Amino acid sequence: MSLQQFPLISIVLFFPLVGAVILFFVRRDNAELIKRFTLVWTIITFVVSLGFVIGFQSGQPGFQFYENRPWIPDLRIGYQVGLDGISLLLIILTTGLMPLAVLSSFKAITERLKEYYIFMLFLEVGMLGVFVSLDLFLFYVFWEVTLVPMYFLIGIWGGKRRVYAAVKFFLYTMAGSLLMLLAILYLGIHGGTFSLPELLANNGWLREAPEMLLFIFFGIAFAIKVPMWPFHSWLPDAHVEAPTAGSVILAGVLLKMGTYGFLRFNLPLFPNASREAAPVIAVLAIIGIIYGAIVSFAQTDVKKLVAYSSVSHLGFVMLGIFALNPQGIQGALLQMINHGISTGALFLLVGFVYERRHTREMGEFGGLWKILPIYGSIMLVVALSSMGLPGLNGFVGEFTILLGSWDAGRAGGSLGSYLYTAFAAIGVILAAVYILTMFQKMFMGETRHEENKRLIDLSQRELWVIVPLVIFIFIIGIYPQPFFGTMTASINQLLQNMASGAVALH
Amino acid sequence: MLNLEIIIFGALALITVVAAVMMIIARNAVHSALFLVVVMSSLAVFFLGLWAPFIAMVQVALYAGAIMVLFLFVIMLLGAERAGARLLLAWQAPLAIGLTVLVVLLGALLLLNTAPFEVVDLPAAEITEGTAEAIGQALYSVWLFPFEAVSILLLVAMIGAVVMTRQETRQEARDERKKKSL
Amino acid sequence: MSNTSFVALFPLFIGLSVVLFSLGVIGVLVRRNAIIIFMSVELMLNAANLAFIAFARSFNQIDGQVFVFFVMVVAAAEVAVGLALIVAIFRSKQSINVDDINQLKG
Amino acid sequence: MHEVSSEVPQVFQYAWLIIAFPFVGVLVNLFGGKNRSEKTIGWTAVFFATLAFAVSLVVVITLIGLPPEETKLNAGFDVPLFTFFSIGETTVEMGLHIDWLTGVMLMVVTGVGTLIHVYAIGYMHGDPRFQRFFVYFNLFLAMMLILVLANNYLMLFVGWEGVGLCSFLLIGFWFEKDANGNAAKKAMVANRIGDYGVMLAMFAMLIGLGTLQFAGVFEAAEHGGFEAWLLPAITLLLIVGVTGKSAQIPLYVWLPDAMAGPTPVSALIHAATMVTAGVYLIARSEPLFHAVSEVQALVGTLGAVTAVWAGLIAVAQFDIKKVLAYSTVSQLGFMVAAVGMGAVVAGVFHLMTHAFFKALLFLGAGSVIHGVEHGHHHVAHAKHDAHSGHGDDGGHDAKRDHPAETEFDPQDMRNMGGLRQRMRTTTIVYLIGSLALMGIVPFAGFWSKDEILYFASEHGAVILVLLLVGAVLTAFYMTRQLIMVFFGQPKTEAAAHAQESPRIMTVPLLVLAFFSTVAGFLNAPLLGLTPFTGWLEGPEAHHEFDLTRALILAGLATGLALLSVFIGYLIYRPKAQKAGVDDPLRKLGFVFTALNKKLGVDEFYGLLFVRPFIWLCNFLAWVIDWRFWHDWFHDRAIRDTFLKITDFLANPIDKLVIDGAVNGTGRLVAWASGGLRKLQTGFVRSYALLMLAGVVLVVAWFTLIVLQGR
Repeated sequence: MSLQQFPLISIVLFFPLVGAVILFFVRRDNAELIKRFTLVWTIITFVVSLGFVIGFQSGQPGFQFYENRPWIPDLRIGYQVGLDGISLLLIILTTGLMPLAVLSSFKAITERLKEYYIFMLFLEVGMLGVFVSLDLFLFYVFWEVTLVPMYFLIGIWGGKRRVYAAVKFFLYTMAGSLLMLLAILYLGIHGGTFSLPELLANNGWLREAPEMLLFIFFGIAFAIKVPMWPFHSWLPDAHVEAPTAGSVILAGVLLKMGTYGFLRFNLPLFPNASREAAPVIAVLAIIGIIYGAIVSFAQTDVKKLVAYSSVSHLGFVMLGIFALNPQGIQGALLQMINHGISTGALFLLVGFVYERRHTREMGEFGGLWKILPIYGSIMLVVALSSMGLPGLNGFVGEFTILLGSWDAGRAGGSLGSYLYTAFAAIGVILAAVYILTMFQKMFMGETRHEENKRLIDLSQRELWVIVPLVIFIFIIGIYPQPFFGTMTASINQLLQNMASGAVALH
Repeated sequence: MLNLEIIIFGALALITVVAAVMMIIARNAVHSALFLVVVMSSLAVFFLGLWAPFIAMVQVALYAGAIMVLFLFVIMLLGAERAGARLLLAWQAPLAIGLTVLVVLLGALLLLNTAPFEVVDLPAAEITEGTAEAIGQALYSVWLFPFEAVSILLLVAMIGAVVMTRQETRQEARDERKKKSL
Repeated sequence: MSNTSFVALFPLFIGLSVVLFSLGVIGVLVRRNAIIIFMSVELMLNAANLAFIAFARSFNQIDGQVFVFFVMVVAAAEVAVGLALIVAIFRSKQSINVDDINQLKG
Repeated sequence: MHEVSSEVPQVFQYAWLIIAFPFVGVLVNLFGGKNRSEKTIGWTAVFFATLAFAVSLVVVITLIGLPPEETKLNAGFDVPLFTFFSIGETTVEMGLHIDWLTGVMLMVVTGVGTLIHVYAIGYMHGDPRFQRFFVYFNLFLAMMLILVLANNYLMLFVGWEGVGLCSFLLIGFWFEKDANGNAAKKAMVANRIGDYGVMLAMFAMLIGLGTLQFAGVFEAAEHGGFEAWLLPAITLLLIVGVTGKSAQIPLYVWLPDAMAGPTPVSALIHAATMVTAGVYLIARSEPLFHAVSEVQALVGTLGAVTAVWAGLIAVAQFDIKKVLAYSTVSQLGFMVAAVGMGAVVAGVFHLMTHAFFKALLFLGAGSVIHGVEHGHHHVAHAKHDAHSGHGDDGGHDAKRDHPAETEFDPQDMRNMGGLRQRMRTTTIVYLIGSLALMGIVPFAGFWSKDEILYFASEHGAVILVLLLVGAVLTAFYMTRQLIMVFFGQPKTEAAAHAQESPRIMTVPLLVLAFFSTVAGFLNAPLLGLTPFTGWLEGPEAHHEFDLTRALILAGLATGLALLSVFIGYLIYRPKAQKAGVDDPLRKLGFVFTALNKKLGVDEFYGLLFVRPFIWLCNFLAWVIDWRFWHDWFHDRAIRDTFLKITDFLANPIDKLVIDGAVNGTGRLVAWASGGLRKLQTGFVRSYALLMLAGVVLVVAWFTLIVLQGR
């Protein structure tokens, strides 16, 4: 297949970088040009990235669009990229969210436009790089690259406590990734290569490795990024202070880097440790689910509410991954996409109303549905998707995750997993409680504040931003099988490798 | 004959070194520049004697001509003939000279202790003379890529120089003020 | 001028080159006038050029000369940018004394 | 028994149209309904509902034509649609299942649904969100049809939650009032708690039995070969769902509050269709329940207790719709008890008849409210000619027109009375509906209720007695309501000026009244008519029918009901004529107050669950997460500790420097650090000098090597 040999990944990966360089030479006072250029550029990136979907062979478990070039040959570090069923959807999510995030910033960002859009493009490069890297070192480089633009996005264009939030975000993530760097270096030195496929191909040397320690080192870096309870403290700060587009990208893609890391590195590299740690992580995930939901309920700032709901949703994802069976992992993977879409859309919607009223306190609203019928209806759909209403995307993910978690007990033969599932499913009830409370506080009741009566409904531009997400909410909710289809082969192979790797060690 | 060579060489070398020393110690920057012109011209003569007529010409035209004129021009423009009244780092001069001498001595020691360099004199017909043609041949065949790269470098430097020294236009100043007031 | 004989003086050329280079170094380190520092750098470049040409002659290769050509181009570029920098600095600080330019002080 | 016929009739291939048509209606009205007239919007919605009804009719007619053993409950036909997901060993195939249970439900949902659509055009007249109402209504129809047509639990669940959503939207339809929003939220959350059970039941099925398709599940359940706890667990979890959706104890509390929605909503969703979904679920899962008799007994008792419990509360309500709401809960108790006992036919039959007469009652109540509001409006209009410039548009926003008079409650039965003179049609149909509900011969309710009682008598005395008490209570509170609303003298000006509703509302009432009268004859074993049983159970099904016992029971039930009507008449008749007279039952004192306050269940739940939950939320969010974890642990503990450590490291070193100046040891440090700091001079020349020094070192190194090498 010709598309497979074409260096499509490199093209998509560095395309935004080229855009950033071009943007560098655009006069800073030409705001319209900067905005439109960035938008068009990200759309082109998205369209080109659709080539992955077209050329993807879903029956094949291995890496596709594979490229391997020497980078630092002396250290056996290579520019090795490729994608499989695990990363495909995340890549499309990244390229797809980007134009929406850019479009949503058109009115919100009025200062230092040029830098802002350059950072956005840089961020896209970093995120895509994380998802396509097959070399541990390359992965680490991209992992850190995403930090920098996000730091500036929060720190420059954020809210009142932006510097605090940005520094906290940076330090927190950095602390975790340093541990990961140690583990990567250990793997690179003892495994003789930084290449993930090669490490997996001859993992016999792992026999002597302190597997659990490496698992924890990787795991903490990823857990902070997810964020798993109790590492979630940076999230509300970062989300509340970040500009809307920053929140969208943060929730939509950056958090997924953590869960993706677990799937891509922790499970295949350390199968035994994963198996041993699974109950602990499942407990943490369930605590996260319930805790996130409960804490969300008490929030008065709607953006913070959405941020805490992310903790809850990502708890589901983690639970699914560590169910260690196809249902759980595929559900988790789909839930990553779902969360990207739903929570991204929620942040966008919150951003829209923030641009109008400059407040996010729910007490300041009430009765908005009467004044903003379109906005209210879209918010309703998105909120329902977030609380997992069947027929919308959130349900499919949660259902399959919980199914996997229920199934996990069959192998062990213990009642544990049923209890896990029963507890985790409480999150579904609690989601209804906090989402509906939020909806009621904001949209129902009498319009009490005079300012709210003069609000105008969504503009055409805002509709362009939000409607694509709503469409996907419906598509995934009604017919998810094609999405599962892309990942089946890769996930099955992952689980097979885990099983055989575990057998080999015992 | 050898003596003649030595005499010519010695005389020129003396002029060069003295001019170089004068350049460094001259108080007036204009004088420094003029001494540097002397150094460069005498170097051009050396080049000629080393069978490199094209480089010699370039040396005269580019260095002694263009570059030095540029130096003089800037010196005059800034009125910087006698800059640097304050002497902050007095201790540095002896240290610098000492170190330089040290490195020269060390180098000499190094050279003297390595195998002597055999120089074979060739008949005139076999010497490749650095004519414009020969250099051109080399530049456009083997060295084509560096040549192009260097030309781009030159272009970039030119643009950079223009950008850095450009005065703010009035329009821009007004824009700037408007932005600040916003 | 003789065609061949200068080559016998090859070590002297190298020596001259070393002397000129060292003088350039001393100039850079001792003088405070940025323009003179610049000229010293030019002197160093020229010293290197002399060595190049001498070697080219003794090895009977044209490549050394070509390289000198490149060095000259780079020097020209450097002078252009450097002088522009000096002008710019002078505009803002009214001085070209390098010791006045120490914002990077630790 | 559960084999699926291989030959699916051609017609059933198009059964998906039943679901599709209301969806098209949703889209048409959603995107094309802006700025259209009420008529266009309303009749568009009705049109698509009618199309669904028409297709359903074709399906049912086809069912009649097919051999009964192929179409009975859980035999039927599967029409696969598409694969929802297939992961590992678990696959869920979306598809339609058509048998007689589906057929009956289709008729009820589309038939009653269409009628209520028509009625709503009249009722919702003048509402500013007319378009939205019909969008929701069509959406509800579609979701309900998904629920009844599904061939697997997951698709059923999609419809199950979908109707819950529509219920939420429609209860909160007039969301300006906080109470409505609260009621909507309460309904959704209570339903979600139930759905939690259904979801877990689905996991247990999909993992334990390997599939979610009805046919597969029932077959697997029959064959066994799984852990013993599986079926009890599944059925119990399903019951949790049923208590949520079908408003049984303990989750019934949302249904009375749900009356905050417009009356057509109460009729369609909270009486006729959605709330019966739980009954449908148990009926559908009959093979599962069949296998675990303990759970069956539990469900039967649960239903019977609910029937009495809600009946008691209904006796002491003043709101016309609240009475009907508790009556619905009570009747749902009857149905749940029936299907719980395994009397699927009786339960489903009661479901159907109840759908007719309860929809009729609700719509009748809507008509009454409409009329009273109209009267009130009329009176108020006369009084405040100056400030109310509006014409007589829909009665129900009278409140909004006259904010000063919100204290008037057009739903309070104490404000009515004597309406029979001014609202003749409504009175007649309401009477028919009430008689059907009370179970008086020969109206529909008699036959269905009688059948349930008959099965209960087979099952045990407790349930039978409970259900009989329920029936007596039903007769009593309906008598009370009839007298308070329609008889005696008008108690307020508004009631005196009430006006009959327009034709568009009364015609559906008449149709429903017709069905409430005759539907019972579909299954009247006393008369030897049992086509309904034949449809659902197939020809070979045949119960031993004890005619004597049936007759005794029928006589007993009817007699008790009539007695209770008579008592009600005695109590209420004399007092109902004058205005301002309180309920005579208030003499019961504490008991009446307790019943009137709904036995304090809401307050109890509030104290037990809601308040602790809110306290927990606030505690976790603000104390634990924010003050402790965010502020104290991260900002104080970690950051400040870090700062302190650096401080600790810095200060002693400083002191060392000072001390060293004294004892000489520090001088070295001072010199070194000073020297090092001096290196960072910012002077370019110094840096260059350092570079040169480096060069010297390198050259010296080389020299050293060369000299050594020699």
